Amino acid sequence: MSAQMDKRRPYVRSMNSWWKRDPFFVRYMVMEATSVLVALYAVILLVGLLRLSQGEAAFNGWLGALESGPSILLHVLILVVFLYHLWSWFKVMPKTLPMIFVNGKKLPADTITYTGVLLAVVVNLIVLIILV
Amino acid sequence: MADTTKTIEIEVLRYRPEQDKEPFFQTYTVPFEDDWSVLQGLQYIKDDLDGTLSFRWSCRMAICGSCGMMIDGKPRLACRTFLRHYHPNKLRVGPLEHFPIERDLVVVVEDFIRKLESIKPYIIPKEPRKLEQGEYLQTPAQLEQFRQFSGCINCMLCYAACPQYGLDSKFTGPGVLALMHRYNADSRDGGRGERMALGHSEEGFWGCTAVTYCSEVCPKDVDPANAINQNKMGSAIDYFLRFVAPRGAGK
Amino acid sequence: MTRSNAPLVWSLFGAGGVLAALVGPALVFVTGIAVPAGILMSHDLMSYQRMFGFAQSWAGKIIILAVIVLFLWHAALRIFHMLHDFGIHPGVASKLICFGLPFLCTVAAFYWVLPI
Amino acid sequence: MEVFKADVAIVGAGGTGLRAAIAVAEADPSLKVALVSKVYPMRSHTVAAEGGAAGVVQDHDSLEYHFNDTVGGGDWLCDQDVVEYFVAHCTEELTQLEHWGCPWSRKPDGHINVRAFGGMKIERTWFAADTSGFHMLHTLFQTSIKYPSIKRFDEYFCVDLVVEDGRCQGVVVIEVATGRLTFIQAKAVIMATGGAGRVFRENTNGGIVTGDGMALAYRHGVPLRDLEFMQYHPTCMPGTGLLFTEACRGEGGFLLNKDGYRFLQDYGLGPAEDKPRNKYMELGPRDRISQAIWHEEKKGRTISTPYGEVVHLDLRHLGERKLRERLPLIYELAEEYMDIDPAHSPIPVRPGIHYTMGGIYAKLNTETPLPGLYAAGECAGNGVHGANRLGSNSLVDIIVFGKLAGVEAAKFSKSTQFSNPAALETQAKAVQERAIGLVTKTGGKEKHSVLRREMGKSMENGCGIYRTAAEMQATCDKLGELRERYKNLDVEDKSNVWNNDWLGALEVGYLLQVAEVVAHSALNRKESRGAHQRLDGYEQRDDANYLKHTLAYCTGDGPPRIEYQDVVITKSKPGTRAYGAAGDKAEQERKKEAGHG
Ligand SMILES: Cc1cc2nc3c(=O)[nH]c(=O)nc-3n(C[C@H](O)[C@H](O)[C@H](O)COP(=O)(O)OP(=O)(O)OC[C@H]3O[C@@H](n4cnc5c(N)ncnc54)[C@H](O)[C@@H]3O)c2cc1C
Ligand code: SF4
Ligand code: F3S
Ligand code: FES
Repeated sequence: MSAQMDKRRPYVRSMNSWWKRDPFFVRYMVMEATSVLVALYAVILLVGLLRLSQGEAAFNGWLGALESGPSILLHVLILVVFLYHLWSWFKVMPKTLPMIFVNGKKLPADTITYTGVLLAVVVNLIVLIILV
Repeated sequence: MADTTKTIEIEVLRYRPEQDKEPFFQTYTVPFEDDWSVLQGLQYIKDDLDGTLSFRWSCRMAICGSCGMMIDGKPRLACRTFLRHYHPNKLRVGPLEHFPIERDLVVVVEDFIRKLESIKPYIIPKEPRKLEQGEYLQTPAQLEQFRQFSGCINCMLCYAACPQYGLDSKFTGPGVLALMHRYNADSRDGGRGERMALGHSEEGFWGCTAVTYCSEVCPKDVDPANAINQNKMGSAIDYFLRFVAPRGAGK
Repeated sequence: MTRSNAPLVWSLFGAGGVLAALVGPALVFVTGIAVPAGILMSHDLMSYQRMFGFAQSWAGKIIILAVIVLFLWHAALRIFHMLHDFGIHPGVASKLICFGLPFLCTVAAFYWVLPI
Repeated sequence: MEVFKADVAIVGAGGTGLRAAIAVAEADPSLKVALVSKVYPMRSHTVAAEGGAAGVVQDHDSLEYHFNDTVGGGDWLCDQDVVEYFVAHCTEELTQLEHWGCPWSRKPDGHINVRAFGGMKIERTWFAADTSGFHMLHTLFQTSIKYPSIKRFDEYFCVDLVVEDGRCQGVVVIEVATGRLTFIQAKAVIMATGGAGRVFRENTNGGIVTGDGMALAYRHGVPLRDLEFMQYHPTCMPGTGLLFTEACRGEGGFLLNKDGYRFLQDYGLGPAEDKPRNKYMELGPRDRISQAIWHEEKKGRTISTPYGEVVHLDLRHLGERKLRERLPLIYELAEEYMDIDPAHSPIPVRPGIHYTMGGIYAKLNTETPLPGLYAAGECAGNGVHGANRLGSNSLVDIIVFGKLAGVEAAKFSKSTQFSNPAALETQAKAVQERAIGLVTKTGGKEKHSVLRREMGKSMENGCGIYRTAAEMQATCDKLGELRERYKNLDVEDKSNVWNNDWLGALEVGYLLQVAEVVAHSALNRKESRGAHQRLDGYEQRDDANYLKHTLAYCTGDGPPRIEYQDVVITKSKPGTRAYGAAGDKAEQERKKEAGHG
């Protein structure tokens, strides 16, 4: 009977470009991809730090580079990415917190997301105000 | 029965291991009523057009978990998805993603079952209790801590949704990890320590990258993404606490 | 089951993610757009003197390190996952790139900021 | 052919089979259990049960009340010794499930909560929202994983029993994934294959509820008992037959006719009050309510839809919040399947076949007349439900008698030896050839889907809520014809891997046999009792002639031979079965009488 066993021939599908299959995955990948610009921004700051430690001339060179058109454009892009990060971070937040019960009812995911977003907006504004 | 005037084209992924080298789409034209589910469409095909089409089903009411399949690319229960939502377009039906295809719309689920068995999905009593002592007391609030996670019908839609499972099937996956959390979170249970070795591993919570599509497709609002990700913080704390207090919490 | 070491990077990832959401947009706006372009804010805000003074204080050092290091590690884990998602499975090479580089940058950041 | 040796083989892994398997494992861990199911255990139809399971817990309730409700509800066709055992063990078994983790709904103080159910005098139905069966099944399945002695055969389809030396010694099964047959040699076999609701067209049952175990036992000479009693559930979704649980009414739902009138008050179930009252109105028993709907239809007071006449199940006054909390599945069914928001519109419903009261003849201790064969759960006719089962009695039936079957089969298997496999294997091989022959045979003309449809329709015509001799006879004739046509079957799919065209054909074979027993048992019972109601001069219960169980025996290739057997009466003399105010009166009179006597 083992001959019959061989008739079972499970077919395994490929995972190639799986992330194109569903808009949900595309959104997920975009969220993951924000990291590239986050990393870039961190590196820009790191270079700034290096320049700072090397003295005024070096630092001013770095500042100068920041003032260039392409740099400003790049930072606009980075800003957009950070804003998307902000949104997507709190969108996922309800999944990462233990369930919260208020008066015996589970706190809805949206409430958590919007509270988070609101908090982030406020903190960002405070940072801005302090800096100005 | 009402007059049947509408028809819809259903493209079904066929694969018969004894004769087909690889899967292909076959199109059937199905007359339908407005309240027909995709499952009813498939049953029509099986009964009236092509008896060789294989798929799993039983309850027809979204509770037995048999009829999960990809419907226009989304993991769904065929018995709870309605043809009218696709008409007048055609509709594509395929077996659940990320599982090997056994035949037609039937996938091999042994891996899922093995995983389910591996997490000790039963009460390991905190305090043993005799039947004569009656039930354990459990307040509605304590019940709420795990009730949602106990609603899993093992339909595996979340597995078809989770790319991490698709990329590496060693990952225990959303549904089963939610079940693990269900027992850990039950006030009657004291078995968390025994289950967490898996939880702390790469095959456990850490195999998840928080894609969260699993929760999106779950037909029973189990929210497996939450069951997994709310455990990451605890698992991380435990990771570091180990060094401070080697016989620390939860093992 | 072997215990995953993921919590090491994951903790930094999480902290970085929170920080990036809470202060990231404001920082990017100030350091990359407003100050350089002179919109709403003056160039002075990021003058060498101010920045140097800032980096001299302990609070300043901590803030600088937190932002750079945590942002980096936040990104590192995601990039690591992305490689995996594109079918490059976690191996020595991808770990070296994803975690080795941020580690070097972290060391460098400390090395540069502490003497200031 | 592959042979697997087990001390106990269990066919069916629904609530019954799983509970039995655990019982064997707990009785003696050295006993090897083979647990066979044609679907993964958690797909078994126990999963669909919504409302709950009965067990006496409240102080003002008693076993005697539960006994009286069950026996009266069964129109005195229950074997009272069986019912006594049953009610005495319900609560203990439900508590056992609680200990195993079943998420029963709770009261604020942490104790089990209970709800009202039709035909029950006191609230005693344990529930887990409206997915009680789902939670019971998953709890049992997951708990069974703890026991290494239980070897599961998931997606193995049982094609026959092997009987030798006058005792049942195993089963032959098909592995669905490969089409390969295996002989499971066993010292004892438990049938736990569930009901046969699929002999009818419009029903609440899953596609797998095809009476397989009943037909298999029947073929081997075990009589099927009381199969004419097929329960109609009054509140089903038109068309699909999907169930709206009785708990809808337990929570306070109303049944309205087309004039918005609570018509049950016209059928001896009144008076109508706003609050649900046990055994009154909507909380009357299923047979009575289904019959009332039938009468309303005849009076032209129902609502016409493309799927036939309906009445309204009105839950609006319960409010969305309560509905979402207590009846979430019902809410979802109405919204998704019918596009109706039950908090704002009434739900159209009509009666559909729901439960098989009869089944494989088994005694109190679950043994059948065939030594080594046990039967429990919905496939068994052990006399606990009589002529009409009360809602929430079945989910306890399956665990109380599932456990008992496990204990008894374990005992039996220890008292006996494996016999020489050679003789058994010859038999098993013959079974294999027959099963495979069904596929390989060519030249047939009949499609099993066609036979199934004709059967379902004919059963509805002849064996519906009300029956007449002429219609039943027509159905018997039709079923005889289908039996002949089945011989000329053509199975389209000839492959081995996951060939459920083949399994479907086998199932239709089982269905046809069971249907024939239902129809002939019905035709022969010349009275009206419980779910068996006649309109042709036998409208009354006839205790003189028919306070008896029907036993249907297989006669080979022909209709069954019908015999009768006395009902076991211990303490409840057959009385008038009345509900509503009339029921209270009848009970008072009975008490008075008992006081005098
Ligand atoms: C919609 C619905 C709602 C209900 N609600 C309630 C309720 O609220 N309260 C209540 O008390 N009762 C209720 N019932 C009734 C109750 O659920 C059933 O009577 C009970 O679950 C039957 O359990 P079982 O274990 O006997 O059979 P099932 O759960 O049907 O299991 C049968 C098993 O046998 C296996 N099997 C069958 N044939 C074969 C074969 N040939 N080979 C291998 N395996 C086979 C199947 O795979 C399955 O595992 C409800 C029923 C339905 C349909
Ligand atoms: S978690 Fe949801 S999607 Fe996953 S198996 Fe369970 S019910 Fe299905
Ligand atoms: S989709 Fe997969 S990656 Fe995690 S959140 Fe869900 S398990
Ligand atoms: S048939 Fe049971 S879930 Fe669809």
